[in-house]
Amino acid sequence: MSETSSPTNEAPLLDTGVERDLQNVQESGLLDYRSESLPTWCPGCGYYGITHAMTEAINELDIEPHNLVFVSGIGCAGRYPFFMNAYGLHAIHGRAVPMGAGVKIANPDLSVIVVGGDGDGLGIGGGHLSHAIRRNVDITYILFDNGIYGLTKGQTSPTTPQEQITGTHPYGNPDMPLDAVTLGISYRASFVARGYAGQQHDLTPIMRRAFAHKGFSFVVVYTPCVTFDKVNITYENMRGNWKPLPDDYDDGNILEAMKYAMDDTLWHGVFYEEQRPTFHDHERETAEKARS
Amino acid sequence: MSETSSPTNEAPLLDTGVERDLQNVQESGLLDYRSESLPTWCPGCGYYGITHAMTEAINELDIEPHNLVFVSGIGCAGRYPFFMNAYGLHAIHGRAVPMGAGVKIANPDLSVIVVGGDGDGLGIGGGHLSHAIRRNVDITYILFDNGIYGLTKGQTSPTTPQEQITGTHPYGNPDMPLDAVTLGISYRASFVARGYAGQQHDLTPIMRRAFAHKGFSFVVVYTPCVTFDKVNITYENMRGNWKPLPDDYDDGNILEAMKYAMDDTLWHGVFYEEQRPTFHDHERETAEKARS
Amino acid sequence: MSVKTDNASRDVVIAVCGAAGDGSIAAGQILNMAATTMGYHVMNFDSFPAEIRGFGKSVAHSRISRDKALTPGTMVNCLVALDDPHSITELHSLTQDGVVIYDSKPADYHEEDQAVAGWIQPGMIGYGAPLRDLSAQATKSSKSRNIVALGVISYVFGFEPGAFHEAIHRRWSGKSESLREMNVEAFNLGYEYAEANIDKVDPIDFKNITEGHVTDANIVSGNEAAAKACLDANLRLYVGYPITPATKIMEILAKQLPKQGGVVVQSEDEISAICHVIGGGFAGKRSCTATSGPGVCLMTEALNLAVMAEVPCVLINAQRGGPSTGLPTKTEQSDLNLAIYGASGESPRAVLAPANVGECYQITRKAFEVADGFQTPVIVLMDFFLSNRMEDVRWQAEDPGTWGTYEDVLAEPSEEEYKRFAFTESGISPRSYPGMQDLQHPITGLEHTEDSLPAYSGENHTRMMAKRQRKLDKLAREWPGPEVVGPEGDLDVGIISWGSTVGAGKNAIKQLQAKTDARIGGLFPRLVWPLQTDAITEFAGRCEHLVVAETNYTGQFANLVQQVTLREVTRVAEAAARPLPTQIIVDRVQDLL
Amino acid sequence: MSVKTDNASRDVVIAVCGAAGDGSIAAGQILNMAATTMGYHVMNFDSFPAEIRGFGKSVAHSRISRDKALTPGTMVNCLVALDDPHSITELHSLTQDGVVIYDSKPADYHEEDQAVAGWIQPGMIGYGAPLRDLSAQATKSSKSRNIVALGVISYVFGFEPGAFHEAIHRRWSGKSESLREMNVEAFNLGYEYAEANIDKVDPIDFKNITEGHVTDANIVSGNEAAAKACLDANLRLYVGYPITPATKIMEILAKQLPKQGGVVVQSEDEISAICHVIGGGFAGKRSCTATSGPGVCLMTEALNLAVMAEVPCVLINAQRGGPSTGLPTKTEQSDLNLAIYGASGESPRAVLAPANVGECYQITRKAFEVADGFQTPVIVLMDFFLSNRMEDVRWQAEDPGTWGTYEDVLAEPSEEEYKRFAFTESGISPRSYPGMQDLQHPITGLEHTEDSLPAYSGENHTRMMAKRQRKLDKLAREWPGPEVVGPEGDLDVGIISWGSTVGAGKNAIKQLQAKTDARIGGLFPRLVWPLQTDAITEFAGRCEHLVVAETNYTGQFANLVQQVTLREVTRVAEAAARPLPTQIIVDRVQDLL
Ligand SMILES: Cc1ncc(C[n+]2csc(CCOP(=O)(O)OP(=O)(O)O)c2C)c(N)n1
Ligand SMILES: Cc1ncc(C[n+]2csc(CCOP(=O)(O)OP(=O)(O)O)c2C)c(N)n1
Ligand code: SF4
Ligand code: SF4
Ligand SMILES: [Mg+2]
Ligand SMILES: [Mg+2]
Repeated sequence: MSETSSPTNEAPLLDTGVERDLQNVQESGLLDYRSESLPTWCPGCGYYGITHAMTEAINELDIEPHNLVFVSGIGCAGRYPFFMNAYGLHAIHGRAVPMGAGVKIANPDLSVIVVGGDGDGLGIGGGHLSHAIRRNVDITYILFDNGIYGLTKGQTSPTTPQEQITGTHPYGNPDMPLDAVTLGISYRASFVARGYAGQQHDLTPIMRRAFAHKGFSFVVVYTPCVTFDKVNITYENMRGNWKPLPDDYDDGNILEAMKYAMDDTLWHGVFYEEQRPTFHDHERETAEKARS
Repeated sequence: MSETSSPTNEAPLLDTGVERDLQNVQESGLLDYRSESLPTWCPGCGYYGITHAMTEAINELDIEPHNLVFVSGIGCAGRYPFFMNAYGLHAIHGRAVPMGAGVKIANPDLSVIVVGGDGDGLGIGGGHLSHAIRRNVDITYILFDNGIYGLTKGQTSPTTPQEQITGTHPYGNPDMPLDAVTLGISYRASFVARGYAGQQHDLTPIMRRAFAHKGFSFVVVYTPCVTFDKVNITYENMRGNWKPLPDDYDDGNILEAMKYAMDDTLWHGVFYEEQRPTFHDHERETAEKARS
Repeated sequence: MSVKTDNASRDVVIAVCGAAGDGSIAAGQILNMAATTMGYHVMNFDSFPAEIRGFGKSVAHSRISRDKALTPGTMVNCLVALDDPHSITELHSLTQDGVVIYDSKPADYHEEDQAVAGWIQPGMIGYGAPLRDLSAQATKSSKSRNIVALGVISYVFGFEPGAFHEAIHRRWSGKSESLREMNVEAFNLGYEYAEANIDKVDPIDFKNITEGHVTDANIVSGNEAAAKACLDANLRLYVGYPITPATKIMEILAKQLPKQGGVVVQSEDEISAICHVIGGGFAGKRSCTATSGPGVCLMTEALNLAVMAEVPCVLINAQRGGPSTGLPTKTEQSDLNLAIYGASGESPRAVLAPANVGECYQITRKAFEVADGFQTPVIVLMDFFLSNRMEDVRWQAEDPGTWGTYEDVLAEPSEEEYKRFAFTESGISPRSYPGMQDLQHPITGLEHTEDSLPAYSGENHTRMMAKRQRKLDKLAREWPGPEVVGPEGDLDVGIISWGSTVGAGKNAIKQLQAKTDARIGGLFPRLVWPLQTDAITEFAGRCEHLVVAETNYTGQFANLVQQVTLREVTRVAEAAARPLPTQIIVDRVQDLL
Repeated sequence: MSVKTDNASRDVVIAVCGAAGDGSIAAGQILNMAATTMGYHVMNFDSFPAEIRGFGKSVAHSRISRDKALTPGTMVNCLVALDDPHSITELHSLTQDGVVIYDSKPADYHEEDQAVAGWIQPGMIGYGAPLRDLSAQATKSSKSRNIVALGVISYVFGFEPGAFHEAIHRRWSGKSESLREMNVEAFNLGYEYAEANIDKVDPIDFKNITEGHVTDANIVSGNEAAAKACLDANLRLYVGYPITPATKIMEILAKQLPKQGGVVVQSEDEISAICHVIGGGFAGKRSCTATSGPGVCLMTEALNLAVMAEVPCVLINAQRGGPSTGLPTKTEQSDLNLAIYGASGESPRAVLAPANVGECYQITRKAFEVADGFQTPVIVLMDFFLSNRMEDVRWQAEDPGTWGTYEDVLAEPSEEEYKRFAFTESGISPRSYPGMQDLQHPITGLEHTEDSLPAYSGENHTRMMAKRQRKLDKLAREWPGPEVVGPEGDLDVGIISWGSTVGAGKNAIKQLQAKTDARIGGLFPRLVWPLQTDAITEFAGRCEHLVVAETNYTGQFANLVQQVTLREVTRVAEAAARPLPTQIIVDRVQDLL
């Protein structure tokens, strides 16, 4: 999947397994939330794993497809809505969060899940995140963090580590990367988690909690871009530095959350959860005040 | 100073003291950095205090006016460059930081100071801050945080407290505010400080350190908007909840910084300072690699 | 007291001039209310300093007339001088035999040549009264001399004092009874002083022109009218970001919309605002934002998505002087090109332009129907002049039905394969939105097939471009033809204007018809995009000369007219930080005759 | 070996067709290099699938000619089939007696009717060779059958094998010697097989047409040419955000610019990119960004500031299919309106459109001079077709002097009061920038006085609008007039086209002149805004019919021409996800004759 191709970038002719994949899904009875369109991601892309985990978690909820809305930005991740049997808004680059918030605020009866890449969400769309979070709009935002611009073929993203060589940084990326989880916490999201596409047994329960959370839930999923990142978030590298949050971890302590988020070890799990009035709760209050 | 006036918003006819102010400045010999244009801020506006502190701090540096550039966004704060004897770029709303970064990157010999309001910097411009910071461009950014949109006459800003009544929230602001210092730290700015317009003896030294810092220095200055905020950042209220960071405070510990930033008490001083390669340092390295 | 009288003045402009803080705007408001109560129409356009702190000149400018006025007028029949130096600079706009009401005992600090009385020349009529003294007498401050002046006016021009008393109470209804009483007292002192001391020599004379007080008139600004339109259109979601001169719309809706179940969000910027709105439109709810030029720039990318994905939504652009931050408090009609062409690729959308405050209501209301009916973003082009000028509006007369009715085509839940973007003759495909069962689909800004999957074939692209265009062609056919005025048959000069300049255009026709034998007519579209080409061409065909008048520098609508009529047009276009004066059109037409 | 030969083929199109991964693009590249070495011109426009993973069709399409070609051509003289099913769908574009080179032993899994050999019909010439087998023999894999096919081509069409050997070495210069040798071997096996087994019956014949190898030609894409222009213009600051089809410009500059002391920044979005660039321009350094339609939308607000504050900067828009995300990998010239009118208020800027790859270099270079000289943003309108097509370019011949020279007017340090925006006859005021002593000033997006303080008076605004406009008028006068071709005097048909469609426009004239007696001429501007109205009107005056050809749906340039000439023009406008084929213009003109 690519927005462009250049003569010097030829793709290998590989078996992608998507047909098999869809068949598995059909057999598993999860089809309610999978459309007939086959994902067009590269074989091996972490996005297949995320899709599985999300489909599993959604299946357990009691939402009818016509009350479910997927909103996405532009990027490989952005294609997600085409592959699901639900309403979908494949928006423009970086604007999935405000579009999704608009859907939810206009009709609070809908379930809204926003998906998008790291460039989409932290680069061009980075200005919207803090605000949707502080409004605590009751949507779930799944950030597909592959540390690279996939669709445009391998440029630096806001989460690409320093020194990594990419299309736009042939001498190495000079910019310190952002960590999405740290940002989520500093914006005081009422739910912040980190998961990994390669580890579904951990990811599915995180998704489940995120969907169930009332308020803005922010899930950052590390996911390998097998085509354009051979050095950073690879299946290989992820085996080492990736640990579940300790058993006695207190997900109600924001400073603790910050400490673990900023740590050199890549902890995963739910970093922070807090129940506070959602945008909709405030709205109800405003309406009452207005009417009296 | 207002972008508009509506018939129902009449201004009192008051002595603003600006002429006196300019005279004082002239007598003090600080005129090098003050232009002949009189500030058009409301009498009592905290911005006068910030201007004094900045002028004092700049005076101590050895910069010639033609090598000094003020870049600002739109807002009452944005008018700043008109009042200074230096090059000035009164940009568009929310874009002062990338414009300032562009000036500095294009000509690293210049000293660049960016100023702007809380709406300018954290609302419409909020998407740029983290990126200028992670690039560690060697500029100083002074955020004039009055918790309100001044120029457009008193609407909610991203730092307006919840429940405050404003032009756009007649029933009270439902949105949790952002704290600029927390953001600066979570973005890993190499210098983050908080000061107060009403307390020049503290503010001037902060400015001095900020200007001297190599890398992106971020100074958040609380400042009363006497015209549109009667309840939050007033001179009165600030007397209580405002404390200098403890004597034994370690400004090299980022988790400490975060803790004090997130605290209910409004601590002020330099929260964090770290010396790390600036954008320009990286650039030199890139150029070397490219040439070899 | 409430007898209909026929020899009352037909059309009078009263300007109250002071420094900021002198209360000229408040005086104007009270005057407007009183005049409306007595049955008159008012049109009011204030000018005030751009800086809050400003020491600048504030002028309340009220046109009071028996027939609805088309423009606020540039000449003044009566100038009330609350500040002498500022008022001296306003004397040039006084008509022949115009009246100046001045303080006969101005503050001591005035230099001799700074007293307005010294500048009253032959051809002007001066009435002095000790405004300051009387004010001090009533309220222990010079601050109420604006109200004293209203008392003088009331007596001299025959206004009913009761209408003023009422207006004073209304104006300060939120304040204390004693404040209101003190002001009534100030008014009365002025009235009595004038009754006892002033020899009336001017011809201005107001009498009640309706029986009983008028109670169905509201004096509202264009912003207020647009906000009310949103409320009456059952807006569900307003998301906005403050910007002059649109902020007021948001502030009103923030107060009112929650009362009827709608939601107002202040977003972090204009991009977020339009994205929320598109989200709301996609969710099947009426959604709207208002902004001004710089904000529109930021919205162009998302607006383009709404065109491509056929999402209904409404964007009000209260234009101001440009380019860039420009002149935030000055009027200009210079965002027409941006409204039509501000998109990458080709992106047909509807652009509507109301001509007066009443139409700010009607057209904005209609915009929601057009958005739904044609599944498209609709831009309403207001401007500073429309946003901030005030007119008396009688809501029950403001029937938006005038502008056609449009159907919202929704899909039926069905077994068959639903195609969101099915090719149809009209270009309009039955819409479904989240919550509608069995009609799930994705929408996208990528070019797509009938069933909304990305598609890059030339054939599909061409058909989809045509489909989107057909919708707009249909709108051009179904929207009522542009207003055409003047005699039938051949015309010496045809005047075209749009938006806030329609008033000046019509006014020019009136004045020219009165002055000359020439056959003068006009064409005044409200749908400015798509162009109703046939009507424009037909009209042009009848005209010897074609004049296009608008408040911008390059003649943006003139360019479009020239493009479709293949005729050289005479441009009356200025970007001079003010509404286009009728006189400029009249002069230009007379040059042509 | 290197004798100049006169009976060599003049103009041949060879297409190499395969599935993604079959190496058709690489084969095309090598073919292009070899042909250039022998003295030919090449023009190459590949089409490849939009998805990385895609199994889609990849076609390398090379036009090899003695005179520089104007378009890549739509018909193919020789089709090399690396994948049979895909190639079958390409057969329709074969010319009469066109050659098909196919695998005589295709993979077993092909169904009978999926072998291209079975589709070769009378009027086609088929040459088979066991591509797969020979490939396996050379490299132990079927992957090098593209190179085997080149060997066949070389023999059959008389290409010099040495030129191919060289090209193979160049193509894989970064790779191991053994890889290069294996590929040379694959080539040789193809050559030898053909020599031994193929009976040549087609007329295609390449011979060296220059003495000695050509060494000054580079086969570059429009993106590469634009990037080189930036380098040669001494760009100091490039800030960009990836987007198709502009990304390549940034990727090249990221590699090259630091070598000469320039800086490349990848910003977080397009708004930030243009803001950095404006900061750089204000700082007196040459600054540039490149993007495509959606990115331009985001840049409109800041670009407007650059106009208002008179900051030089260059924006390259590599257009793609729109609206919205549209068709990212398809060509379209549909951002002209946006380039000209994409601004709130009235915002004169320069828009330049190169017509071919060489001009992507020349015009982009010139853009920096224009930006400096007129203190204005300059937009360079490329498109997917220009960005990605390749041509042989001889840099020393690409003299940007062709497009005029422009002076950078800087202020002198002086005692007198410096006015940054002094009113001058030309509209250009002496500029100063940070670092220049005693010339400090603020700049602003607010309307401002000569000495750059905010000012809202109508008079000042009008004068400043005029000043900014005058600069552009001067550019229209000083930029060389549009290229005019064809006979002098009256014309039956005049063809106007711009940007990447200039080639098709000129080509159409050539073909029509060859086919008919009609007097056909053309006008081809490179400065598309401001319009050079006089030249256009003068040309139009000579034409019985006026045709405007462009790759968009509404005829955007046609609208402008109609507006200034007041003539009905015939639009040859299509948005069909491809470069405009010459034939469409020719047919339309023949209808008119
Ligand atoms: C306004 C705009 N700018 C740029 C692009 C080009 N673009 C498309 S996707 C993308 C980045 C994709 O990266 P990411 O968000 O990380 O998603 P991924 O492809 O990695 O899933 C870019 C730059 C665009 N479509 N729109
Ligand atoms: C794109 C754009 N949107 C909106 C505005 C209107 N506007 C001007 S200043 C401002 C906010 C000012 O608030 P802040 O940044 O806090 O500065 P302050 O006036 O308080 O100093 C707004 C919304 C604008 N000029 N441009
Ligand atoms: S993210 Fe990477 S691996 Fe996944 S589809 Fe995109 S380019 Fe392929
Ligand atoms: S910030 Fe507030 S007090 Fe200061 S100038 Fe603006 S409106 Fe006046
Ligand atoms: Mg990514
Ligand atoms: Mg503020």
